[in-house]
Amino acid sequence: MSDIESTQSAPEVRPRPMSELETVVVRFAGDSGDGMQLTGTEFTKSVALEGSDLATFPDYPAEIRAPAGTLAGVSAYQVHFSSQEVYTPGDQPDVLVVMNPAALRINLPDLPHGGIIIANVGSFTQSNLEKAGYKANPLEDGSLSGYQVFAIDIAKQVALALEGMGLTAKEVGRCKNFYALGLMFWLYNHPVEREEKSIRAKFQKNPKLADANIKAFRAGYYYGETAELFPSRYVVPPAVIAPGTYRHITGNEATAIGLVTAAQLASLPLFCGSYPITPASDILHNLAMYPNYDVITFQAEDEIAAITATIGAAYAGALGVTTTSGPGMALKTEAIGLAVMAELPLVIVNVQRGGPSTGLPTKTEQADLFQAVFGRNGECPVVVIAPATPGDCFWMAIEAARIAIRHMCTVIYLSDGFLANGAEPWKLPDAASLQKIPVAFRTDPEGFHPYLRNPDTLARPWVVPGTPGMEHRIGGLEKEDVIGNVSYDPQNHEKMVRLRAEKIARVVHEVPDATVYGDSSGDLLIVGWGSTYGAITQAVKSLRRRGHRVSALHLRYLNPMPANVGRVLANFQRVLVAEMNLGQLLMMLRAQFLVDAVGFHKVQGRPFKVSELVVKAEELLGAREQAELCAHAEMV
Amino acid sequence: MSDIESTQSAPEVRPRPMSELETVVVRFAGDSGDGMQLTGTEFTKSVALEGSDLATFPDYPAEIRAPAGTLAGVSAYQVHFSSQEVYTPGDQPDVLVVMNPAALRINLPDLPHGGIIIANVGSFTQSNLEKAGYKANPLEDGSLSGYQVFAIDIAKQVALALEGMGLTAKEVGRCKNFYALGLMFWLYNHPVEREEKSIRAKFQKNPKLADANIKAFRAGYYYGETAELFPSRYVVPPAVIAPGTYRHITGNEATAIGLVTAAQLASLPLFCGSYPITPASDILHNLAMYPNYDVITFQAEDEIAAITATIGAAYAGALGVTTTSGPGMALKTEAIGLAVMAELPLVIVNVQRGGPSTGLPTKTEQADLFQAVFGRNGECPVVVIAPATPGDCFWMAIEAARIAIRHMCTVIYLSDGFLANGAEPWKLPDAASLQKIPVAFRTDPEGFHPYLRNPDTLARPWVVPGTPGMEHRIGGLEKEDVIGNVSYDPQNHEKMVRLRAEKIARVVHEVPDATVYGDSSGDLLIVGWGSTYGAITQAVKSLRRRGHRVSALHLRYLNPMPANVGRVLANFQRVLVAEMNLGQLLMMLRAQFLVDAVGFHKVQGRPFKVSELVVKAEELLGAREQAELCAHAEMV
Amino acid sequence: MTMSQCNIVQAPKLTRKDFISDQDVRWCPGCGDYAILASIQRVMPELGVPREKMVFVSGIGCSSRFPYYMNTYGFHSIHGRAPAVATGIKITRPDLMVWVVTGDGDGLSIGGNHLIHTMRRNIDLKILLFNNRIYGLTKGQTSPTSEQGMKTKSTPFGALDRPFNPLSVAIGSAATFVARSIDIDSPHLQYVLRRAAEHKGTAFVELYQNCNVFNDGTWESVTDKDVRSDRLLVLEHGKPLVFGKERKKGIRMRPDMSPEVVEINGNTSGLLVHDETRRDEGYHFMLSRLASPEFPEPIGVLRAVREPTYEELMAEQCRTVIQERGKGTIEKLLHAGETWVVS
Amino acid sequence: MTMSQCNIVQAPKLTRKDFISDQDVRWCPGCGDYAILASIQRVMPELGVPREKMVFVSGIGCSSRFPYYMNTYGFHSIHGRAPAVATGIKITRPDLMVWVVTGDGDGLSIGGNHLIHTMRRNIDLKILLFNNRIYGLTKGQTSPTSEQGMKTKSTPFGALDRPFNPLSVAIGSAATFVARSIDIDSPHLQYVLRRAAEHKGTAFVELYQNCNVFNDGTWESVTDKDVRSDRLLVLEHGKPLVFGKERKKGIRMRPDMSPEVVEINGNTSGLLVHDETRRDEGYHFMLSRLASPEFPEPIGVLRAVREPTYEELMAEQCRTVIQERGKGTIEKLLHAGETWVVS
Ligand SMILES: Cc1ncc(C[n+]2csc(CCOP(=O)(O)OP(=O)(O)O)c2C)c(N)n1
Ligand SMILES: Cc1ncc(C[n+]2csc(CCOP(=O)(O)OP(=O)(O)O)c2C)c(N)n1
Ligand code: SF4
Ligand code: SF4
Ligand SMILES: [Mg+2]
Ligand SMILES: [Mg+2]
Repeated sequence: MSDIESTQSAPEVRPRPMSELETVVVRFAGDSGDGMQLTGTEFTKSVALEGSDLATFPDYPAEIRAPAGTLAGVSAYQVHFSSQEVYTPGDQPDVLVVMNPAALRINLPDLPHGGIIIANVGSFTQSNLEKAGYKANPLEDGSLSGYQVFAIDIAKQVALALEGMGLTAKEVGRCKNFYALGLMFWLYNHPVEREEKSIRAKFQKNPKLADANIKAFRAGYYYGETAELFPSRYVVPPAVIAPGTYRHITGNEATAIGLVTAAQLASLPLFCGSYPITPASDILHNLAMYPNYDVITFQAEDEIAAITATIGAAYAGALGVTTTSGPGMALKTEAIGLAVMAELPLVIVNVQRGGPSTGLPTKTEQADLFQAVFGRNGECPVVVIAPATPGDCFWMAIEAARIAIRHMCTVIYLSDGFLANGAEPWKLPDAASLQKIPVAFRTDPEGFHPYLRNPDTLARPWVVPGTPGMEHRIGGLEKEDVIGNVSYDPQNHEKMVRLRAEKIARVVHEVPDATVYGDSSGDLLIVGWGSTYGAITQAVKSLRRRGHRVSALHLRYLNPMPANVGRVLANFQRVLVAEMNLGQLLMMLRAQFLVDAVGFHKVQGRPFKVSELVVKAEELLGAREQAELCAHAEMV
Repeated sequence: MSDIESTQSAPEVRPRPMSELETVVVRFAGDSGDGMQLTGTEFTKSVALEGSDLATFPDYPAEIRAPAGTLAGVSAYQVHFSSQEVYTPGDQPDVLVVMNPAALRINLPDLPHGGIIIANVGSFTQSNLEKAGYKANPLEDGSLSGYQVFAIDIAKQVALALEGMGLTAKEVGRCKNFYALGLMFWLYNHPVEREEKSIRAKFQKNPKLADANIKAFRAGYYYGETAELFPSRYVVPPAVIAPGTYRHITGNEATAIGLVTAAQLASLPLFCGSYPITPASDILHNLAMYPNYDVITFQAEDEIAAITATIGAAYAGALGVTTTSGPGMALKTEAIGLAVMAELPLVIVNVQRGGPSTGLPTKTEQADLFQAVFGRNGECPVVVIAPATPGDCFWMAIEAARIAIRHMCTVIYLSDGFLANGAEPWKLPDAASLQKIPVAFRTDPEGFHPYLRNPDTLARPWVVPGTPGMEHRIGGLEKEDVIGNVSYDPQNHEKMVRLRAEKIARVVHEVPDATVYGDSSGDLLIVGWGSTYGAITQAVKSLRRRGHRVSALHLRYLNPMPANVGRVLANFQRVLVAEMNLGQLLMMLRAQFLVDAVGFHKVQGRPFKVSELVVKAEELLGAREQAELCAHAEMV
Repeated sequence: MTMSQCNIVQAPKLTRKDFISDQDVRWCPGCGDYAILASIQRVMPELGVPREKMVFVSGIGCSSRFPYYMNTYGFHSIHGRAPAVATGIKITRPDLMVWVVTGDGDGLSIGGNHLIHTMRRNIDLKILLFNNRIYGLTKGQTSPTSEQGMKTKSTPFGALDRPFNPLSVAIGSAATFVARSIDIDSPHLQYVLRRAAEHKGTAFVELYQNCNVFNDGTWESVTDKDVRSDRLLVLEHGKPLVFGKERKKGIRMRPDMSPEVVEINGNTSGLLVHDETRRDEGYHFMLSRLASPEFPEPIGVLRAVREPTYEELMAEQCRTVIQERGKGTIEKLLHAGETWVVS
Repeated sequence: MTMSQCNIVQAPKLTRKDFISDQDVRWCPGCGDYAILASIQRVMPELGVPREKMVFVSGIGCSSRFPYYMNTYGFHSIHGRAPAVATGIKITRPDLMVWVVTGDGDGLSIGGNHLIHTMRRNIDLKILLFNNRIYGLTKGQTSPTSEQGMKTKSTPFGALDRPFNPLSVAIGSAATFVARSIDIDSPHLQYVLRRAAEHKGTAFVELYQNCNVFNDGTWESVTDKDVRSDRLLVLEHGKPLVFGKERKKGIRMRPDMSPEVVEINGNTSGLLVHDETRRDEGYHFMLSRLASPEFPEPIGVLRAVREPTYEELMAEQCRTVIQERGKGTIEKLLHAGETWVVS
């Protein structure tokens, strides 16, 4: 085996001042080809193993591989870690690692003054500077004087470190990212052995590359140690984290394994009919790994075939799931109507992205809520839920399946690009403690009718083909109540329309009351849903620290909403609905509760920053306080 | 030519008492094969020519031809005519003509006690009675004692009348409807010559059949005269109708010629990409008649191809229109996003039918409003308008085109099954008085950018391929403001999302204020949209006659709504939103104006009856009056 | 729920009546659909498949009302999507026998893509396309099989589109079973249905069907009693391509690979000999193109080739993965990948 | 706005540069799309069509970014719908030359139906299908042309579906022009493009394209320098089907109408002679099925048959109706049908 293996002990390091930090945000940025996503995940893994709480945000370009060095090709990965609870990937980086001028150009605006820049100086060539639109070299023209800049010629360093290994220049170039990683390991005092093992495992099939990357990694680490560029190393003490086994999980992974878990809990095969689309495809890719879990993945010719095949599978007795994003969701519209008429269980996963139309395919947004709740012909009610964090995707996926099966209805599950690709450390649940999902296929022909209803849930019986004596026909035409024959009777139609609505409304009985973060009354309630959970919670925490009477209400159930929402809203002077759209939940709340809520909208393909929310809230509170003052003045 | 021609003068009739009536509602009902639709339209034409105001409601079965004599095969046609203004086809018939037992069975519930039944007694055979689910013959078992029943063996009478003409039994059978028509002509004292000419024109290609039908028609007329069954004849004096040239028009016809007119007014070719679907197909059929009007109709392979071809045509410089109904609308969802991104003019006609899914394909409903306003991925705003009457379809079709062209936007035009097939006498506008629709294709390359905007409307320039020096690229990805290049810039995205929203919002400047029917303040405002106009207006008229302080507000513009809606709502104690859905406009009004409006919903595939609205309104008013009394009591 | 192979158990002997549902048949009197329904209800009992193991899936159209009339499981889905719905059913439950009933509009217009992809995948479905060359249910618009120039409600001055040949589309999509029959020829239709039922893989069957209301007589010029023996080529496996009232005409291939009609006198040598099972689709495709009046139109089984079905391959893949990795459990699923312990 | 015939005016002499837009090309370095772009930009100036009369329409995919790079009118529409968008453009404005650029996923998966209907209608569009047998833009899932068993992100244990042959699908849909070329063979590609441009009616061109990121080398086994003369059959109208390094192999037809490869020694008699213009599609279909390793794969023009285009028929119909009824006016429109006067 390789020569490195034998020297796997930690390199000796001279002591250097070590400062303790509560919270750090590091962003790696470089060309798509620079391996920033890998660097980010590796660093994150180590951060997790060091016991920090954390959250991450990968941000990659729409192009597969934009031309090297261009602004369009910049890829970034941000990790926020702390000894305190972490809710978001961080508003702004403390440390920005940039592998080329384009990465600097794109990311600099986010760096606060005084922030650290680690720049791969060798890539600041004339040609790269031009591609990034720089007239002069920012590392030299003094324009970065407000920051702590560490310019390192990584390429050269790596080349030196790997000399004599017989690698091609291209292969050497590919190791740069591990050099940067090594430097970060040194800076934040992470142990190197573990990472070296990890690198070796990653390049299992090519031990030579493994050696090279390990060498580059070490070179970076040693550089920190020896170059004495950095005045100090940092350490982030471990957070207080619930004991248990953890893994790193993205929203898409959590959604996938949540769905598989649900199927196992229901003892049903899982059928996923899907058509690839960013940022949902990974759920399909993940599910495709599990044929040994009774998972059938069917990559259909389009989204319409994907959902209709899934409806067929649900009819045939599978847990039917179809996964997609905005434009694909649009194509499923007609078939959702069929699912609603057929009253079969169906889970639809929409990983929202920037719209309308093709929009911003790789960016996040929350603008498909209206579509989920209202976007069909006819009165066509479905359940709509939304996970709040990557880890919550697991739980909400199970919840989606549970509701769909129990109520024989369609459940739309709204994830988004931010959840999909964002990762967090996730505590594995105890498999044995997970509640089974009861499934009762009806097999008794006695008194059977296809549209008989369970008196509690109004669900109709699930009878799968192959069951003797219960042959029957279903379809998209209006059905006669109970009997299920085609019916054009006017009264029957109204009855069925209302029954279908009532069936969905009754799901509220199993929806837990929404909990308020903060006090149950106050001056301001910030309402959110989906992936804004972290940012809103963090913002409310800050606002409360600053003494404001602010609370947060986060909705994971959008239709029907938890029963207590109206009451909660009524306890606050003002209601602010923060969404990554132009006010969709806002409209629903206003209509339902006649509350004069206002909206805070951000539609930039990027999540809220905590600071943005804080500013907005204080603006409202200020206005309020001012208004109060005025009112007072008048009264006097 | 035939022997009848020579004796074309009016048959001599003995005088009979003649009562004057203000209003009459006649319903013809029979088997699909009985020609009731034809009978209805012929009678209606004559009614119009007699100077009555009128409205009609054809109601035919979903099956092409259900088995003869079954309930599923019953077809009906109702006409309401009056010397007063007529707003609806009438809640209930005064006279019910039934050609078989099934027709009686289905329609009897609508007949008020004391109403007239004219029954084709010969068809009340054992087998037909069974098919209709009758145990005994209702004409004989006394169950119709509350009505005035006139049983006539029409088949036999017709057979007698046509004896010796050498017709087959089938041909003879086919003349029954004209016998019924003749009877009605006698009863309401209509002139026969005109109708005879009309019949002859209708059967131009087959003079023998023309003769036969004319004979049957006369036989019916003479029967009324001679049989002395009816105590009286009736006459409805002419209504006060604006002078002008009139024609009979259905909503679908009016939509079609409105669109052609709009294209002519804009001097553009009209491109209609469509896929057949009930109840919208007739618009396509109509448009297909006009290649000599620069109309291109393209029957696509599906609704997606229909709309995307239409978008292509709009891009190429046509007035692009796509027509469909609910399920087809659902399929167009994704492409609407593209149209919104491309900012090209596009008119989408959705003739709503009973939903969800395939639903009640031949019945009417208003449950696609949510879909029109909210039903897409991303923030994807479009203009939504809805005609109020069949004749209004002409005007609103022009309006749709005008807005789409002026604002370079998508306009969804919501008709419904009731408007589509319902007919009314329509006063032809003066062609010369119609306002041109200005179209300014940009041809000047100087300073051109594809997403430059008109400062008033925010519309971008319409540049058609073929224009030299202005080659550019558009598409569904987010566009850079002004420049139009693909842009992933976060701030740009938000700007564009807001610009697209603002562009649609600004349409309000050309939306006329909504007018209130009745006083501008009062106890109750009934709000409606689309085809409920007639019923609501009639109901408010009645309520006001009864002394209630009730007004009506009818919205033909749903998004954006007229600027004065909020003010109007605020002037009424209570607001009732009457819709053929579960409360879609209701939700929009509550959200937008925070008004505690309540809904009145009917989802039966049938329009509102005036009486239903009156009852509901009085219930609300009663509750209110009671509440006021209580409040009073407390204060005292 | 297992994904077992289609397993036709010995069912109690069924009769035609067992397959008639309690629903009133709602086609126009005289519609060709009645004859097809009757033939299918006759064939079903012979297949030895219990009623509950049969599913009829359809889209929207007159033809697509079919499932209501069969006393089996049935799904009247949405326009054009029946092959996709059926695919989901069949993949989930390979033990079911799944029939698709569709029309020329439903199957070839809005549903064309699903149809060709189903055939490409070789899902074991039996697809019956009722071709009346018109949209019946929506009252008479042009369909993708309507003849060019045909006047319909949507084409009052004549259709501009050239028609599809459904059999050519099927062979172009690599269908493993392709056949054609006629509504009113019950014995032949029953034969073709039986063959479709026997085939493993997608069986595509075009049925000439008369819509006596909106396109009456559309097939008369080939199917009429008087002309049919000259206008139809009845295919039989292993037999030369012979037709005509006195069976005096045959089909031969020219050296340039084009077909021609020749007169024969008892001697059929030199004629093409029908082979359903050939792998090279060129011959089958040529057959599909034979069209009146130049050629007789082929009926019967054009192509019947055994290839692994999608479900078979899926089952095999599933077995392999289970062999390699074992059956999954929630425990294993959760603990996959890198984990760490916080204590 | 008139619906005039395509009229290629004498434009000032254009060069390749005129067709290069100001947009940065954003494909992965090494992608086969670059070569295709370069060839197209070379051919365009030769067509004598002014830039502004050209429209490139695409769907979604790497290939579908194509219009951005052409300095003509361009529409980057939505996934699979380019043929329909292009149809609307061409029908409205027959004077424009409309190109469609699509991928194996865009054109054959989600967009398969529009593609076959466009060919059926014979709309005068030039359709270029970049076939890399993978979904590039979404980072490597199986496409309808991926080989069975291929491992991709969505099929980690191997694809179960059988692939489409795009040429067979086209011929099955009665396309009037069907051709194939290769990204890296610029002279041949340019020839095929020129032929497609000249054809009146739908021209369908499959381009073998390498995706060096997600499916690198997918065509190598037929297009590699070393093997291509043995693995490719270069079609030339009127010439016998000969191939091989020393042109010593030919394709002959067996008496049962199946093709076979034979060794020849200068004597090409008995070989099939290529005829693009034959009306009977059997021969063209046979060609489309020739596949490696058993046969060489044909490149060049398989089929080029002149039939009236949809737009031509439409224009003719329009003329006839105008002749019969006169040009319409709003006045006439309103007063059609029965009217009455109230005074
Ligand atoms: C999405 C959608 N578009 C259109 C329709 C209307 N529609 C119902 S059936 C049909 C065509 C049926 O033709 P075909 O499949 O040939 O069946 P046939 O009635 O001739 O048996 C159409 C266009 C629909 N139901 N759904
Ligand atoms: C409605 C919809 N579904 C899915 C997608 C995602 N998507 C974009 S491109 C593509 C496939 C592209 O494959 P191909 O046409 O072969 O193009 P290539 O990238 O290989 O050139 C998919 C699935 C989309 N944009 N829209
Ligand atoms: S319309 Fe035609 S196809 Fe439909 S039921 Fe009637 S005859 Fe049959
Ligand atoms: S992913 Fe493949 S097809 Fe797409 S640009 Fe890169 S190399 Fe080309
Ligand atoms: Mg049909
Ligand atoms: Mg591809």
